[in-house]
Amino acid sequence: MPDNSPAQAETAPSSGLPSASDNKQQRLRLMIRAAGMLPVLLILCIGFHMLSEGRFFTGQNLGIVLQQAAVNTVLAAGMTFVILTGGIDLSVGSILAAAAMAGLTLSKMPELGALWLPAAVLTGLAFGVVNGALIALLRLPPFIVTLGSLTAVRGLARLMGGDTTVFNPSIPYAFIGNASLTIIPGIVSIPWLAVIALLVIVASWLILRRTVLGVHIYAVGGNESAARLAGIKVWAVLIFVYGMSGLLAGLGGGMQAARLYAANGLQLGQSYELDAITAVILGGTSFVGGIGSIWGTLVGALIIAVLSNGLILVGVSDIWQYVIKGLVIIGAVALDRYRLQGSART
Amino acid sequence: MPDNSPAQAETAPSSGLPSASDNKQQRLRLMIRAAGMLPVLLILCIGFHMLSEGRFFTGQNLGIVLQQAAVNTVLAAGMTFVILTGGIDLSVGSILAAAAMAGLTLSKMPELGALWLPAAVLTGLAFGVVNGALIALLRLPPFIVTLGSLTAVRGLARLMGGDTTVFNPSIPYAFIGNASLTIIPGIVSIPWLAVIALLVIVASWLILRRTVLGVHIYAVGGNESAARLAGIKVWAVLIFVYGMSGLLAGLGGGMQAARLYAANGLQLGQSYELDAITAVILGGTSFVGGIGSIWGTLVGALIIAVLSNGLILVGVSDIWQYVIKGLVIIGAVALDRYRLQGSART
Amino acid sequence: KELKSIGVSLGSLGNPFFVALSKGAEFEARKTNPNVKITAVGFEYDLGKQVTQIDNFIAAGVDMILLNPGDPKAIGPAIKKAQAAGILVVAVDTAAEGADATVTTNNVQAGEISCQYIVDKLGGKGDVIIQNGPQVSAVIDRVNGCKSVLAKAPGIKLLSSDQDGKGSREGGLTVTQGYLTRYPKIDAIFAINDPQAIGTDLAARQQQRTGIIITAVDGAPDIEAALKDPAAQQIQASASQDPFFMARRAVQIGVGLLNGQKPASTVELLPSKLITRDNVAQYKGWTSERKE
Amino acid sequence: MSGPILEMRGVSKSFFTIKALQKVDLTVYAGEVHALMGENGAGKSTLMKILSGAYRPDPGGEIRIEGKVARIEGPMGGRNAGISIIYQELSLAPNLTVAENIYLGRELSQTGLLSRSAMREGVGPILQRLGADFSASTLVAELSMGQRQLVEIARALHARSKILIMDEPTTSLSAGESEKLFALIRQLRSEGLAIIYISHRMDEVYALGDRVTVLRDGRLVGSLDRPEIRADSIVRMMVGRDVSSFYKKDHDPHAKRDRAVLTTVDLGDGRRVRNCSLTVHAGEVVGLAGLIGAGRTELAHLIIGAAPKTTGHIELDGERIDIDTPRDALDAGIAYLTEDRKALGLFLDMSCADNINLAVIGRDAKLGGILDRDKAKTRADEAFTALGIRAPNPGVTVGGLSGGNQQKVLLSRLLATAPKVLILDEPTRGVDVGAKSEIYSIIDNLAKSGTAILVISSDLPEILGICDRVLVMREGHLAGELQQSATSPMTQEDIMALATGTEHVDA
Ligand SMILES: Nc1ncnc2c1ncn2[C@@H]1O[C@H](COP(=O)(O)OP(=O)(O)OP(=O)(O)O)[C@@H](O)[C@H]1O
Ligand SMILES: Nc1ncnc2c1ncn2[C@@H]1O[C@H](COP(=O)(O)OP(=O)(O)OP(=O)(O)O)[C@@H](O)[C@H]1O
Ligand SMILES: [Mg+2]
Ligand SMILES: [Mg+2]
Repeated sequence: MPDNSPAQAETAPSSGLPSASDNKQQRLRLMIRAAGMLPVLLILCIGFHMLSEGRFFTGQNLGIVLQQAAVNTVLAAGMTFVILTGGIDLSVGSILAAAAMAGLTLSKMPELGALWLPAAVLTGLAFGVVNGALIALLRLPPFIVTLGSLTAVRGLARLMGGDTTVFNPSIPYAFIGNASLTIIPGIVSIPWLAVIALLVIVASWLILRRTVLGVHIYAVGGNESAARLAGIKVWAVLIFVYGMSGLLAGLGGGMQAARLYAANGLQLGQSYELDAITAVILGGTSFVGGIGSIWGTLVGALIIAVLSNGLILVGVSDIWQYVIKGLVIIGAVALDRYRLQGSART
Repeated sequence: MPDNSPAQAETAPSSGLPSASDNKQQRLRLMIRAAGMLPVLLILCIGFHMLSEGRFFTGQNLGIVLQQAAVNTVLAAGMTFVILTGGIDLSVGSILAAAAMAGLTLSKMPELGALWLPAAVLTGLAFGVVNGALIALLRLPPFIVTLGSLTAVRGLARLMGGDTTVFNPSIPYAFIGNASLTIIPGIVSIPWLAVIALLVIVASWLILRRTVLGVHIYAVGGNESAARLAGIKVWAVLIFVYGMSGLLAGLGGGMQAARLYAANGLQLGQSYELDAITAVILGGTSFVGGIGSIWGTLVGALIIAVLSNGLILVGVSDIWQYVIKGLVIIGAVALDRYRLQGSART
Repeated sequence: KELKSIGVSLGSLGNPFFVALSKGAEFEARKTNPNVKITAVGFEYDLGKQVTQIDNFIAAGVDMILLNPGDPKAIGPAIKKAQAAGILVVAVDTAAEGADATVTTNNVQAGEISCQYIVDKLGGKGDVIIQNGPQVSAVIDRVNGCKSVLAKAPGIKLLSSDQDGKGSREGGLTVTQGYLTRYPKIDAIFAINDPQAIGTDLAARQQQRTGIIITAVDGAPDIEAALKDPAAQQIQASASQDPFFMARRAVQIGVGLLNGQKPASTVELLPSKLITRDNVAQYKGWTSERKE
Repeated sequence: MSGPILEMRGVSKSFFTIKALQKVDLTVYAGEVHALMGENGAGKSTLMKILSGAYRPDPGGEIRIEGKVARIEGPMGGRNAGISIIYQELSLAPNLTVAENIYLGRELSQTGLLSRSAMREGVGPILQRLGADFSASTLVAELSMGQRQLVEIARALHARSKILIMDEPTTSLSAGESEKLFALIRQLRSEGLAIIYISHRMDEVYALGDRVTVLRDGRLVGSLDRPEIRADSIVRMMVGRDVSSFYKKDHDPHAKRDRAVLTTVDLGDGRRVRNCSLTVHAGEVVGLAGLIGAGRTELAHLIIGAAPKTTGHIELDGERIDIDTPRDALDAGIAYLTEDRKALGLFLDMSCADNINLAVIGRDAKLGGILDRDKAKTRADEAFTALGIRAPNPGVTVGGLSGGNQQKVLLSRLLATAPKVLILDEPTRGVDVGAKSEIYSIIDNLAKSGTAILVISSDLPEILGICDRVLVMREGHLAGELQQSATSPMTQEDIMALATGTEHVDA
């Protein structure tokens, strides 16, 4: 898809200011770009706080927002890897469901119960690697492959539980789903789900920005044939990113399982992929690949969670929640575009 | 998304065949490309015929398949326009629901009832033009804009009906939804829905292949900046394609309303966009834009309908239908890729 | 104690059944306190989303949560959390483990009477299809009720029960088109809800198949119309539910609990009545103005 | 002399049905610059891509490096064999920095973590040697075409290999940068590197080449040693016939010009172009020279409305006109040939006919929008004959044509609009000698018929050869003007002096 850049008839990004004198301005621009949607997030938070008569910025509510953002953040982190290479992964919701089913089923076996979390993560990884192999080795379009597995894996998830809800009220490590990590006793505590999500973001950042693999991911997204000519194993990079997306979807499945003590092959994770993609794109990652940052994704995921939470706090009806959410998403990117254009002109 | 071309490490587009002697072979290759998924469609039909003990190729069942394919074909035709420009329209399902709601609501008014179908189509057009304007004039990414309207228009569709099912058992022109056009009395008849879908395909083909606008659509998809420099009003082309997609979604809404005598703002059209996109991509249209044909889309839509119908005929359970559908979609593109490669090698 | 605010989480608003439920809840809640704040949301059959909504209700500080649970057991932990925050939880339409009270239609009985009608009409002999739907407990109960009745009639052959009509007209229409091609002889179809039944009828009429008895569960407005429609002769019965009343009962019980009145039983099953073409004229549907 | 460092024997390569190379031999010695010549599509790049590992050759041939048989598998194989290459099509990732691109595929890392600073420092010297005016941490997306080419060169040099392949490295460089590159090449040669050099610019081959190998239609024609390198012999080997009178100037360069067609007054964009006032008369060919990044392309974009102007205005035939979009420019009769035909000009997946007709189909259409297919076919056929486009028929996709033929297709699109003013940006970039001389004669004929032509070019011999008058741009403004006169002809030195601003020259 064309990334409608703000520049007019110019083709190449019109950003260029190579001469040294302009260097400062360039850095400023980069910072604004990185800050991305942060202003939108802040506006939303403050707006909801005022409209909800001060209920938004309470320790308890912030904890809830973080917890709600957690699973989507983890999925969106995986999606960031994929979209950075110019691909897409529509199957994360189904993989999440299958992984949760696998994990819960295992958790009910007396001897192996404790291994349920690794089992869920590995289930996700396996599906992700299959996606990646089809895309990288058979060179099939990512949209179709992951659309196919969106459907097929959903079927497998239902099969695993015999099409019913699997329930385990005494699942090991349940604390990660519902307990919090106390930082200052009685005052500050962070839900374990949020801690996991944050760790995933930091790990993703390390991979993307501090390792050779990260540069290769950006290179494949920026110019696949150039990457190939530079001797990068493009197929390995692709398998890695889809594997990563699957693995994180598996982790997300584990997180949901721990939070709900239950999973349902049909119902769990329906259309989660849209939320994950929205978070990534709101975070400023470009659909054509090669441009974007994991921090932006975090902000995008928080925007979505704040929106869901805030609208209920304010007491907006279900129907209007749809309308407002849709408009806010469009408004946020429009604002972003406008802001960038403005800064580019100064 | 990268269109993983079959060429391996080669960078240049592998299309080139300048010398005269190779011309015949090139034409053959083009024909194979155009025939596209037809072989897959045939294999599926024959397979289902045999597995269902001869129930597939009966006049009645073929009528059912055509009827079931009709709405998706119409949506996919609109989607073809959009994807040819390198864009995407995720909002067609919601627009379809909103248009059906608008049409049905109007159909219950005594004086205006007969105008319900134009009303539905115009509702769709209006939403499509708004999408197009946001994308073309504000230069926002199509994925986000139409994702936003997927949500927002869904909300509006629910608002229209006061959040319940609107039904009208005596809707005017109900025949287009359930009756058939008799060609040879008692032997051959085609459902009106299928007739409409076919007319849409033919009209789309005319626009794409026989008008200036059609050339401009391919040009914008092939190279947007070159199109702009060549004096094409890119914004107008974009508004047209999204408007067209909206209009056809509106028509689809009218078709569903006539078929079901009812519409529900929330449930109608859920995830239709995925089926429409799948049909387009199965039909060989490239995600990067500029390459593809409307006939391919027709074949793609038929494959999806045959699959749904055939699996029920054969008595495959709901769960396994998911698994098989997913695998067939992936298998079909893999086969296509393999076939093209094979032909290119000979 | 006064009811100041109430959160409602239902399968999917937009479905007339749940709209009637939320209207009933609103009606009763306003009766106790005209200034009550009501937030109704749909969880789209996603358990995770429902848990999220419950969390949000806790944060919003509601007094009572009216809940149509995504899963009777799995929602238990979330209910406990709400109760720990001092919130009363009442389940409607589907029972929920640990809820302070539950009000539901007796779905097993609804399935029974709807299929008993088929058995009676067929004289205990014929080929019957159960058109299944999304696997939620209400649907599972209806199908179980139906199956138990069919099993008691040895002359009845169950052709199929494994296709999902998706709970919608469209799904029912598509699935039935397949059935009609696959089975040359069908005597009756039990659809798990009304929209599917209407879709079934549309498919049969399209293919000019007659002599199929179609029954369902719900008593929704569109089945009311169909039962009065001479063109839709094959739709013959629907086991009715009364969502408006169900929600009112739920709120009543909840308000009672707030003030320390324990109900006789934590689960209140509302019996379902069969509406047929003969008695539909007397039926008071979901959307009729309710004041009592 | 020691044995050759590289020997290729009987190397063939076919793409599906096209035989791009048939049993080609090539022998290269250490310490020489070996020029590889041939028309567009002769197979030069294909041969080099086999050497670098980007393509796998057909079975049968043999490659020896330093006498040993080498199997080059994939780009890594090429690199390990001591070969580095500057590809003809730029192969950089625009979203990465200069340093990351130079180190792409062989990044420096410490305990698994990337050493960005070490990489930045590592490329400093090489950028300095090339005289680059950008830093190692600049994003490639922000560089101009010429600057990107410098990055490619830096990458190849940085790999420190035994064999260095340069496939048309100077297409986006102007005289100054090219000179720096040549000096570097000579130095590398003296250090014992083998350099394979591909270019369509004859003067470069004379200046650098120790030996020349010529390919035609995928076959080896022969090799020449230094003393035998002469223009006529090389061209005859390449083209298979004599190409006489390379630069054609049949129109009268000294005619009195009094009908101004295009005039710009104080044109500027507030960023890269300032106060540009110029005039082009009917029947005149005006050159626009300058260093890379001088703002020539940017100025052309302002004239045709592809970029927004902040100051100045445009006059056509003496009347002030508003041009805000390329469409306005075309309607007014101003046509522009872009310097980047693949990215900004052609629709590679569309047929030649569609490409040629694209700008005028609206004008030709029936009933307000129905394609006039007969007219389109006629127009495409005419263009094929008029410009001598070599392709099987107008129905084939443009992507498969050679560079020169692609350029002619693009030119045909502009000519179809019957423009009053033609702005040509690097009209012969990457085009072989044969096609070049044909394009020159097209320009000449257009001038004769009264079209006002502005030619932007970094190829100074070309500018001097075909233009009547030369404007020179420096850092966004017009630095001066040179007039061709019978008594004192313009020289490359005059242009360079104005372009660099080193020396004052009376214009
Ligand atoms: N990837 C490819 N697929 C198909 N054909 C190709 C491919 N690459 C090159 N060719 C064909 O091979 C022939 C040789 O092309 P090549 O690029 O080697 O020519 P060249 O001598 O480098 O020309 P130029 O001077 O224009 O760069 C041409 O006919 C070209 O169309
Ligand atoms: N697409 C682009 N993106 C960013 N900067 C650009 C782009 N094109 C040109 N520039 C910058 O604008 C300035 C003028 O470039 P322009 O291309 O107009 O010069 P030119 O004289 O035509 O040079 P060239 O020979 O490179 O075409 C340069 O400093 C260059 O870095
Ligand atoms: Mg070449
Ligand atoms: Mg230029």
